[in-house]
Amino acid sequence: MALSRDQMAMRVARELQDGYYVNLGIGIPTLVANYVPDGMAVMLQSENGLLGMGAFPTTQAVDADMINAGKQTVTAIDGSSIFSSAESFAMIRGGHVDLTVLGAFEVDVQGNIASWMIPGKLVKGMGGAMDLVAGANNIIVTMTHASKNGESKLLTQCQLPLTGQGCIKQVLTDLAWLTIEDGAFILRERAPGVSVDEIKAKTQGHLIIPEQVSEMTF
Amino acid sequence: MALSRDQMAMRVARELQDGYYVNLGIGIPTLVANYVPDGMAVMLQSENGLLGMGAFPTTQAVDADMINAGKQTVTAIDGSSIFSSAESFAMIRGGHVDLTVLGAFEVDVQGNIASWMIPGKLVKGMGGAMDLVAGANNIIVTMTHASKNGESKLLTQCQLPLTGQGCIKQVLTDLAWLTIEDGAFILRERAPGVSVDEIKAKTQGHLIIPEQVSEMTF
Amino acid sequence: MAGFNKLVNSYEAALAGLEDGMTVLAGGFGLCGIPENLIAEIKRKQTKHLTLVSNNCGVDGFGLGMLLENRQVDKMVSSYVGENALFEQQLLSGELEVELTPQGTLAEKMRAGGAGIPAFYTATGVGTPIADGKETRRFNGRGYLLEEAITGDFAIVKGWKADPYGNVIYRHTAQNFNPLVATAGKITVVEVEELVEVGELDPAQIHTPGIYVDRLIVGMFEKRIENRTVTD
Amino acid sequence: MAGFNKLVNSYEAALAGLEDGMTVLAGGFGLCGIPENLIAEIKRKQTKHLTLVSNNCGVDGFGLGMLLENRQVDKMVSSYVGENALFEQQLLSGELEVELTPQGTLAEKMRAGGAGIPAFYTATGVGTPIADGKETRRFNGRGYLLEEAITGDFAIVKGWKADPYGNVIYRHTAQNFNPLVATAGKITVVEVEELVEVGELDPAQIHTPGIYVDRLIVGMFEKRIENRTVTD
Repeated sequence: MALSRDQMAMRVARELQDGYYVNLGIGIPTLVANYVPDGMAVMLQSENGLLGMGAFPTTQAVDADMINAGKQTVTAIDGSSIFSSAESFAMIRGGHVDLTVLGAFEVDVQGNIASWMIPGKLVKGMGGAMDLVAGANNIIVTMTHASKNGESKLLTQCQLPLTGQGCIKQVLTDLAWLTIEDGAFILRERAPGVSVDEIKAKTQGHLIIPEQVSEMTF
Repeated sequence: MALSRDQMAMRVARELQDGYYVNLGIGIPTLVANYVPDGMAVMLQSENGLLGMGAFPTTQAVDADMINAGKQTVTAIDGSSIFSSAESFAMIRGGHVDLTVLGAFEVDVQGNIASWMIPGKLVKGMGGAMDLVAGANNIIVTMTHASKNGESKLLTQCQLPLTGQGCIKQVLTDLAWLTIEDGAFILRERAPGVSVDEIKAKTQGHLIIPEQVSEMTF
Repeated sequence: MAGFNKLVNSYEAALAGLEDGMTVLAGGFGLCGIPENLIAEIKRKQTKHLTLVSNNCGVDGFGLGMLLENRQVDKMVSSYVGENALFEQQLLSGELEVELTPQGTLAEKMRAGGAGIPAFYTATGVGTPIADGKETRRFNGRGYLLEEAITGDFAIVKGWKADPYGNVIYRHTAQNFNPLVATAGKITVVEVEELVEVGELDPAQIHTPGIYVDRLIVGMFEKRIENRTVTD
Repeated sequence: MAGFNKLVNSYEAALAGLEDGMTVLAGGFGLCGIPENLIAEIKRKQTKHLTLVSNNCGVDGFGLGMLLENRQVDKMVSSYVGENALFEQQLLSGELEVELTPQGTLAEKMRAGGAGIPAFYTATGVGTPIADGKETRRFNGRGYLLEEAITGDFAIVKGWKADPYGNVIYRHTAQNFNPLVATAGKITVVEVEELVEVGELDPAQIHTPGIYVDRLIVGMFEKRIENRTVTD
């Protein structure tokens, strides 16, 4: 069965390491914060200018001046720092953030990513995503493997305007964990009960299937 | 008679305006702070990262962590701000400082200035001077008109390595107040008792002498 | 120190000189830390054909969104359209010229504008549509785009506390773009919640030194919240 | 939050991994805000063939001047030689390679290094010897030099107070180059006067966020004064 949104967050959380500074995009990436393994600490960077984002506030503690990059009201942990957008992106662009997790519309075998517009239809804007994918060494893309119409989002070549070029090496979909190496997707893990054949059928870009593809457990 | 160092500072101080942010170089420029006209306020920027430099401290109040760009112990006035070197030069380079006063070895009719090295002999380094002359719209150079050997420092072309190119429009020497326009020095004022002929003799670069050259009074 | 007193008495005085066709830089991220009253004053003045530089364009009916609604804006420079339906609609219809700019590049462009740096290189956007027409250059084996600085005729800024000299501090994440915007305006206007005495702010803790600030005014703020998320 | 505890127990541990031939960025302006004990540890380690990037090179016999005396330095990148006789002598004799860099350009180069900006343009130095071999380019009718970023293998920084996560504040003008240096080291080591509890520093008032800091140590400082000027 395809992973739930929470299972996707749980799987991503396994890539965390103690002491990581992490930027989590809007949507599924945000949920990763709920699954930080016990005994491990990560510090969340929010690109509007907060390092050390905490939980949502209580109703009483809601403060319009304390938000995250998703414009949600949040809190700051002890030991946090707050700074300008220029300083925030200095951190990001300068490669100081250890892990970035973000959503996408499409990725391709060259590590390209498209996530910010569908010409003529939808213009969200790139926000901080272009800086994040250009600045991070370690990026995980989370998205559904295929669209609701069954069209693959793992392509030979992205069809939508790019967010970044050649920067994606790890993708978690609702069906699989894949890496991107030398112009191919490599199937590393499959979701529980999802067959290699289904993944194959839903991956348009060149897919390499190692002899052993372990099944995720939760 | 040639101006004393304090008279030079007094003359420069007449160019101040209420509300000016001013950067004063080491030496004579520093003395300008002593002659701010009554009822007028200027705020001194020191490029090591202090806006709102105050007087020297009392012996008791000396603090190794509170210095100016001349590495002198100073105080900060109420309403001052302290920041990094990057921020300090953002102010300077960005043209936010209203007036810069600094010394020089030579200036020339093209507005070039040389102030930071004498090849083979003396290397002070440019410190912040290159940024200051490139960033300011309003610069006054203070220096003696000629060297101790009588060689003019107001030249057709600077002989020493430049600090900045085409950036100087006002020069105060111990003999005269001059502006630089269209490839010439223009004699605007002469020091008390100093003749136009003496100034002419000690100015190597092209000198324009208007019909009226007023004598400075102190 | 009268010459350093940046206080003005009215919003009209705060934006005196703002004219049709000018470029206005605005602080804020979403609705957080936006100069609400200065924006409202631009609406009241009916200044037209503005170019606005701001990460977002408010929401429908609040913040800079009001100026879109009121057809006062010819061009937006922003990173995010997001949930602002009118912004997206004016963009897609071509009514509004929009220069979408990555958030970090936008922040850096304004910092550069204030700091006298006419242009810089960044890897952000290489190989994407925002690289169109821009120089790409390699440093140490990696491609980078040349991005030019942004300055504005006016910069409008929302601070928390300021002293009369225009030394400003920001509150929590309402800082965001405000200190960058503050450096890059020919005329920088700051509105704050609270005026403090000269000398009350710790010099080493000032976010925006007064040298960047031309006019200062104290206002009341609605501070709308876009996404009120809570735990209880 | 053990993973964020940057504290090390000894100066030896603070500079573990520093090797001959490396580039070290050092904070401080003159003798103000210099990482005294980290410099002393470099002397003790006898690391050779260093490239040092620092606005000044201390004075004869103190600060980075000790490393010159001890012939540990192959190259200096600085803006000011000033009163350091040995520095000037080694420069003029050619024994020491010196890249004189304008102070503002030096600060910006390190900021750029930390911020992932490989190069930027500045008007500083156009038409002077420091323009030799550098690209000049016109923007809006004015000439600018292309200047490249600086990063270091190690960055050594002097702070005032820090918490164990490496959030640092600086005291008065001892800030100077320190926050820039802190961003631009592969390994950034900060020594401070005082360790405070996590949560004790106001998040909006931190000069160097802990993300830039790899190692933290508490030291005792002599804080020499170069020019003791007083009014009484």
